[in-house]
Amino acid sequence: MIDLIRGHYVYFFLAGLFLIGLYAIMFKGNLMKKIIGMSIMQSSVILFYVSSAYKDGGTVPVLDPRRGVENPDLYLNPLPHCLMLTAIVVAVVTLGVSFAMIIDIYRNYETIEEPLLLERLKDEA
Amino acid sequence: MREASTSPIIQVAIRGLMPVIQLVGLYVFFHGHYSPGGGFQGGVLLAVSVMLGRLALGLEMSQVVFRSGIAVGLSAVGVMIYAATGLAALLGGGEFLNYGFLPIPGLDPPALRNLGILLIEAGVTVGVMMALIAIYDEIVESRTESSVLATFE
Amino acid sequence: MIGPQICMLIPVVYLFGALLVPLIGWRRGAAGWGMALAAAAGAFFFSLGGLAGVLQRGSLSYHLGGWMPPIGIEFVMDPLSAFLEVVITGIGLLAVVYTRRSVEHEIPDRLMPFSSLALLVLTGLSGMVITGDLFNLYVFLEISALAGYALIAVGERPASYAAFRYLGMGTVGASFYLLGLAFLYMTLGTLNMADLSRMLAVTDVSATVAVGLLLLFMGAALKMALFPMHGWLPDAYTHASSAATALIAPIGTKVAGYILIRVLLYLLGAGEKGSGLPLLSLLAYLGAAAVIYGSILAVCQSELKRMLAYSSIAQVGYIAIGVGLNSALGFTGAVLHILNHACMKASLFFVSGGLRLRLGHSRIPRFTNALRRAMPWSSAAFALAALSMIGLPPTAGFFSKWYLALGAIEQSRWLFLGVLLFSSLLNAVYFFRVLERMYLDRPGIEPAERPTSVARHEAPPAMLLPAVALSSALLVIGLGNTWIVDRLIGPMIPGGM
Amino acid sequence: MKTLNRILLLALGVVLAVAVAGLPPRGDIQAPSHLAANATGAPVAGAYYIQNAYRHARTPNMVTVILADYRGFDTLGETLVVFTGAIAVLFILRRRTP
Amino acid sequence: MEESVSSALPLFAVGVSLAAVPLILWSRGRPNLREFWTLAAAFAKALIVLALLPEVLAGRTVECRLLEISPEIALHLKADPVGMVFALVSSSLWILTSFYSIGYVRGAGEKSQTRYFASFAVCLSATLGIAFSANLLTFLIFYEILSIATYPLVIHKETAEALRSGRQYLVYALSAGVVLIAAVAWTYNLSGTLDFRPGGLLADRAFEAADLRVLFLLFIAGVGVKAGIMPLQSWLPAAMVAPTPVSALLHAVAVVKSGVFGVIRVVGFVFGPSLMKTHGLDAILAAFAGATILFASLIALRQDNLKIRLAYSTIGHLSYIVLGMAMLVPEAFSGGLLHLAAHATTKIALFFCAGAIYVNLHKTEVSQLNGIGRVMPWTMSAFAVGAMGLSGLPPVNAFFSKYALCLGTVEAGRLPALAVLLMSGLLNAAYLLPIVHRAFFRHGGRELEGHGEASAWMVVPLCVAAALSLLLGFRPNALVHLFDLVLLGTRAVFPESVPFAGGGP
Amino acid sequence: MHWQIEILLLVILVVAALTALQLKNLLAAVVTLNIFSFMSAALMVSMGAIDVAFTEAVVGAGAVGIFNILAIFRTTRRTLD
Repeated sequence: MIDLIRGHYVYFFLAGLFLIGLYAIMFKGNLMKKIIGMSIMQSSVILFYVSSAYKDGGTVPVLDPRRGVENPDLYLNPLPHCLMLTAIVVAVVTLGVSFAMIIDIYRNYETIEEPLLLERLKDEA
Repeated sequence: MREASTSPIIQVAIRGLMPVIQLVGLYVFFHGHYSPGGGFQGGVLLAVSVMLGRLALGLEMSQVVFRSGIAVGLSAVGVMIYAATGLAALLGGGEFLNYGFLPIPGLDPPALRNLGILLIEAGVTVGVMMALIAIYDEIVESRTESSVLATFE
Repeated sequence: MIGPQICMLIPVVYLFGALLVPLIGWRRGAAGWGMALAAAAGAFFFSLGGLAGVLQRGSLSYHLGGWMPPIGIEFVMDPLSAFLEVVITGIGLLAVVYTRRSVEHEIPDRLMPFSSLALLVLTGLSGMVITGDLFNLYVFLEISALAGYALIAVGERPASYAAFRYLGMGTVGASFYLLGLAFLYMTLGTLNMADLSRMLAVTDVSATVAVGLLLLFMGAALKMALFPMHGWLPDAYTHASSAATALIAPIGTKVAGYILIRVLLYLLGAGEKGSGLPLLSLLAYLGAAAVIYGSILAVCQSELKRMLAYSSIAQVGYIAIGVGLNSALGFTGAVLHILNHACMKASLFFVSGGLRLRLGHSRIPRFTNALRRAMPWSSAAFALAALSMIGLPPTAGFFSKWYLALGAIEQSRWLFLGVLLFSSLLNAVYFFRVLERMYLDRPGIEPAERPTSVARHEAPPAMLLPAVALSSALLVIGLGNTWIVDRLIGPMIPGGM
Repeated sequence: MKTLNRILLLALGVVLAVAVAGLPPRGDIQAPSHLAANATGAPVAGAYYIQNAYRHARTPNMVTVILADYRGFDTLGETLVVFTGAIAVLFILRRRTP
Repeated sequence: MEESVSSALPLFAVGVSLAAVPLILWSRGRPNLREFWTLAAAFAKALIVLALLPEVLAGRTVECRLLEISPEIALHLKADPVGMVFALVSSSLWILTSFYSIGYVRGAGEKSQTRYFASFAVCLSATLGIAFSANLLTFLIFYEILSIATYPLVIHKETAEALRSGRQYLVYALSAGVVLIAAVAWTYNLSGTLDFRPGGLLADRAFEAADLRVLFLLFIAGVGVKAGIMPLQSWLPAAMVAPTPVSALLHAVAVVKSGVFGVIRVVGFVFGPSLMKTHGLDAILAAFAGATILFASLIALRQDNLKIRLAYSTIGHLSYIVLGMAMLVPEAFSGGLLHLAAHATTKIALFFCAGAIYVNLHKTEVSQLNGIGRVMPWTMSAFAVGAMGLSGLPPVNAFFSKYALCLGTVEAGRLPALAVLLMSGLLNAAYLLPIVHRAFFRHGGRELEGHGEASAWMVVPLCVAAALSLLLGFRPNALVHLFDLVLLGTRAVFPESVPFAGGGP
Repeated sequence: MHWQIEILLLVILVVAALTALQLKNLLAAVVTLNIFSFMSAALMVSMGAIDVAFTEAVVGAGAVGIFNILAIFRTTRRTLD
């Protein structure tokens, strides 16, 4: 049990964060809050990868001439880091596009609260 | 936003900050081979410096620094630099993006790769910087109903 | 001589096209559109070449940057992806031809970004199909998704809200996908599909791997709008511009279906490993629910595009059922239906866009039989595609249903057989409703109110021809389906079936 | 509907917890993604990168090498995503000022 | 195994009317030209079918294998004796109907005539396709095409009633198609082939009895809708809103006979008599058919609308054929085939008469027909011939088919079936002959004055139909060797026995 | 690596996430989100992912921060939940 917690506590926290983000997307009425939820969810996935790259006794994946590169155990796994750079960029851009959308929504309906918005949509239809 | 900020503190702070951020951005980009950083981070920093300029100087003045219409096109150019590097490798006889085959004489494959990485990082920097600026500009310049800005006090 | 580089050329051609569009079309949108057309045509050409190459020499594999697969990214063109590439690029080409007039009419002044985004969607979709690396797939997925959100966001007034919901769901789906991929990567240590499937073959499927696969499944299902994760689709398709719908609806959800096929049948391997997990059954049951739900709701709609959107939900269900049957016949039916439905839906949406251009609306209750005289070819294309949707022989739609039915019977899955057949009746109900209005007099209208002569007012050729071409293709596909099934689909049936 | 969603969320939480508990412990150098070769004998990317990045590209920062070279197409895609974002925002918000 | 000849003729027979469709559509502005195409196609079709006849009579089948439409299943046309009977009947009657249609639509001033003729041509193609299908999938395809092509004809008037009937028709037809798809797919799964084989493609295999029974019910439900087997018949009276030529050809010959022909194929060529007997499937079929005959005749008695009365009569007579199939003896089988032809000629004559009366006098109800025999003597004489035939009176051809059917019921030892046939003969007489009586022996009202016969376009075809009925009654083998064909077909299905060993008609 | 610091950071992350979702003032919410992002960057540093951390910091503080505020400027600052 202790081993499980020691080896996995970060993962549990991050799974929790993922759920918090998902919760916000599902249940929050304000579109901005949904976007915040989205950010949280994406961050949790990013952290997930990053923590998976960790090795006990490893150092940052930049060549250290004193250590050499023969033993890969001396460096953290660089692959997840690289992947997450991409994921962060994607997250940012998604955010930018979603902002454009809520600005457009606000321009058309003068609200970004989902319940109000649905009401106005129904009135319009 | 659209108008220049009226607060002198912001004016001065941002004007002082802009070149520093730009310098850091360029450093981050060029030093990406050795330390954390690279094209994307450099691009974001450069973009942020321009955005801060926009915030401080207002829409009209900042056009002198950087005209907003050309950002998207330049962003395409940035990505194109990247893709063209890949294509050049293809024409040099290797696979797409295989920098070892870049048609530049006198360099061994590792050096070519080093150079290739620099080239594409440059592409990324330009692409990201311009794209972010474009997003900013579009958000700021898009027409709004008059009532919208009034809600923000 | 068709080398493996042809795999890489398809997305790269789209990519260059998308980049050149803003540069060329900055002042004049039409020039950008011309660039898009050229790129789409080029990609179609290359995908045909790729298909020919795959038929001649088996799977093609291209190592980007010259790195061997587990190290670098690999593009793989096997029969399945070559086939889907042709579908995507073909529909993409027709859609690009179609968009110009439609965009100029519905969302003026935005032809340039539209063309660029259209190519970006196609880049993403074609890349997803062709890549052999699961993370690279995610990147392509995001490219196509982002461009898709944007395309959906412009149209009628509620479009941006519909697109926002699409974006929310899409982001959740992508996050699920990424998280699932993290689980797989952490337990199996690789991102390459071929490598991963070899690893799965030698290791036990642990709970973590199962959950990872489940998350991939959910991510793909969200993108695919599989019931009950379809919430974003009807609004998105209804309110977006016709051109955007015509581009995204026929191929967008299918490519998500492709991910499911890849993950569930190829990665996991059909047969005993696959049947150990209940994912395939789950897929089939969700598909059945989707078929019934989508069909019933389609019957209730009065807006043509919305009806088509619900029908899309149902049709995706067919594909899900076919994949979930986990048999060669079901798989054949599913893949054939991907092609058929792409053609049918594209044709139907093309026509609905033409109606919006000429009539200014696409509300079913307001159709009159003046349509058949004003727009005879559009009406005919619509009718043919509708008959195919219902599944009447000898159109293509019949044959995918035929294979699915054979698959269901083979496994004695009577429920799915019943669902398939019942839904074609429902399809008939909602399509004949439209056809009746298009072709027949409405009783109850005084003869005096009837238009005596209706001027021919057909959609412009660029919008009409794609629809007519696709509708006629349905007949060709239907009659030539054996060739497709034997030569194209046969080689892609996963081992173990 | 809302309750159903809550139940689904909870179920997802349980599923995630189970899955997470089955992952290799964090920091374990024996985790499959950190090994030099996997069960089928194929090289594992992470270790290969560490050992070869400098040799191949004379660049000490391994992440940069992976980003730009080994997985260069990912990064091209990433840049394209950024570009997509720019075009998307342009498309959504552009209104010709009258 | 039977000999077969490869030839494209069956394909031409199917395709010739399809080829006429674009021509008809193209010449929509010129009615004369348009109808020329229809007639040309009709004659061409009949000639092609006749050209097939010698080979088939010589005991060879004429095959035309087109492209494969599903692995190992081709779009395959084959002219065998049974198919030839149906093809001959429908193609020859199309000529009559074409002439009649021209008179009818012009006389009644129908709109959308182009659509009418085009749909008609498609229907005929599909009918011939059904007749010549060599396997179940081909059959299914043409069956569905026929369903759809008939729809525009049913709703032709585009009134609210027509639309309602059209919807009803579609629901029935498409449901049937769906059920048939299931049945065909299942058959394929069970046997690995779909090729029709005399004696049954499922015959020499072992199956679960329950499976087989469900499969059979699916088939019967699939083809039974078109064949008007109760309780699936209600679309047929409703579809009588269509113009009379449509009712005449499609609802007396093409569409409903396709259903019955489907039953023949299912009984003789899919399941086969022996398999049906072992699993007791014949009893199911016979029960449905018998009930349908009685109920349809009873309901027909109460109808006042002439066309609807004829429609119920059609339902009854279709089930004669089905009942014949269910007997599983050669005599009844040939009787059924003969009745397929006999009912076609007689019923088409009756419908033509009803249409002529409508166009000429605008009368649709039986009760309005007093005395019209004096105004339209030719028409009503033809009607009398048809009515006699359907009542089972000699010397009309339907007498012989009915006789053969009765013979078959005795042979099979199913006396209830015999009783049903005889009773229904009486009922038929009871609802048809009074019309003749009314027409000739009662005095009509004043409004009949000044009216004569309908146009020759209509009267000649209906007289020809009646004459044909009589001719075939005297000489069953006249003109097209119908009787020989029937015998050939029967022998193929029942190889051991010789039908009419005790002397046929 | 110090697990105490890590747990502290993780708890801050969760708290920041929940706070950002609860705040009625959107401006405050996005600022809290910036804190969240900064803390996650710190966590990444503690796990040795300096590249990612740097990117996250640049993006979270720079681009996303500006976009967030911009979006709130263009829409509204208050929220019902």
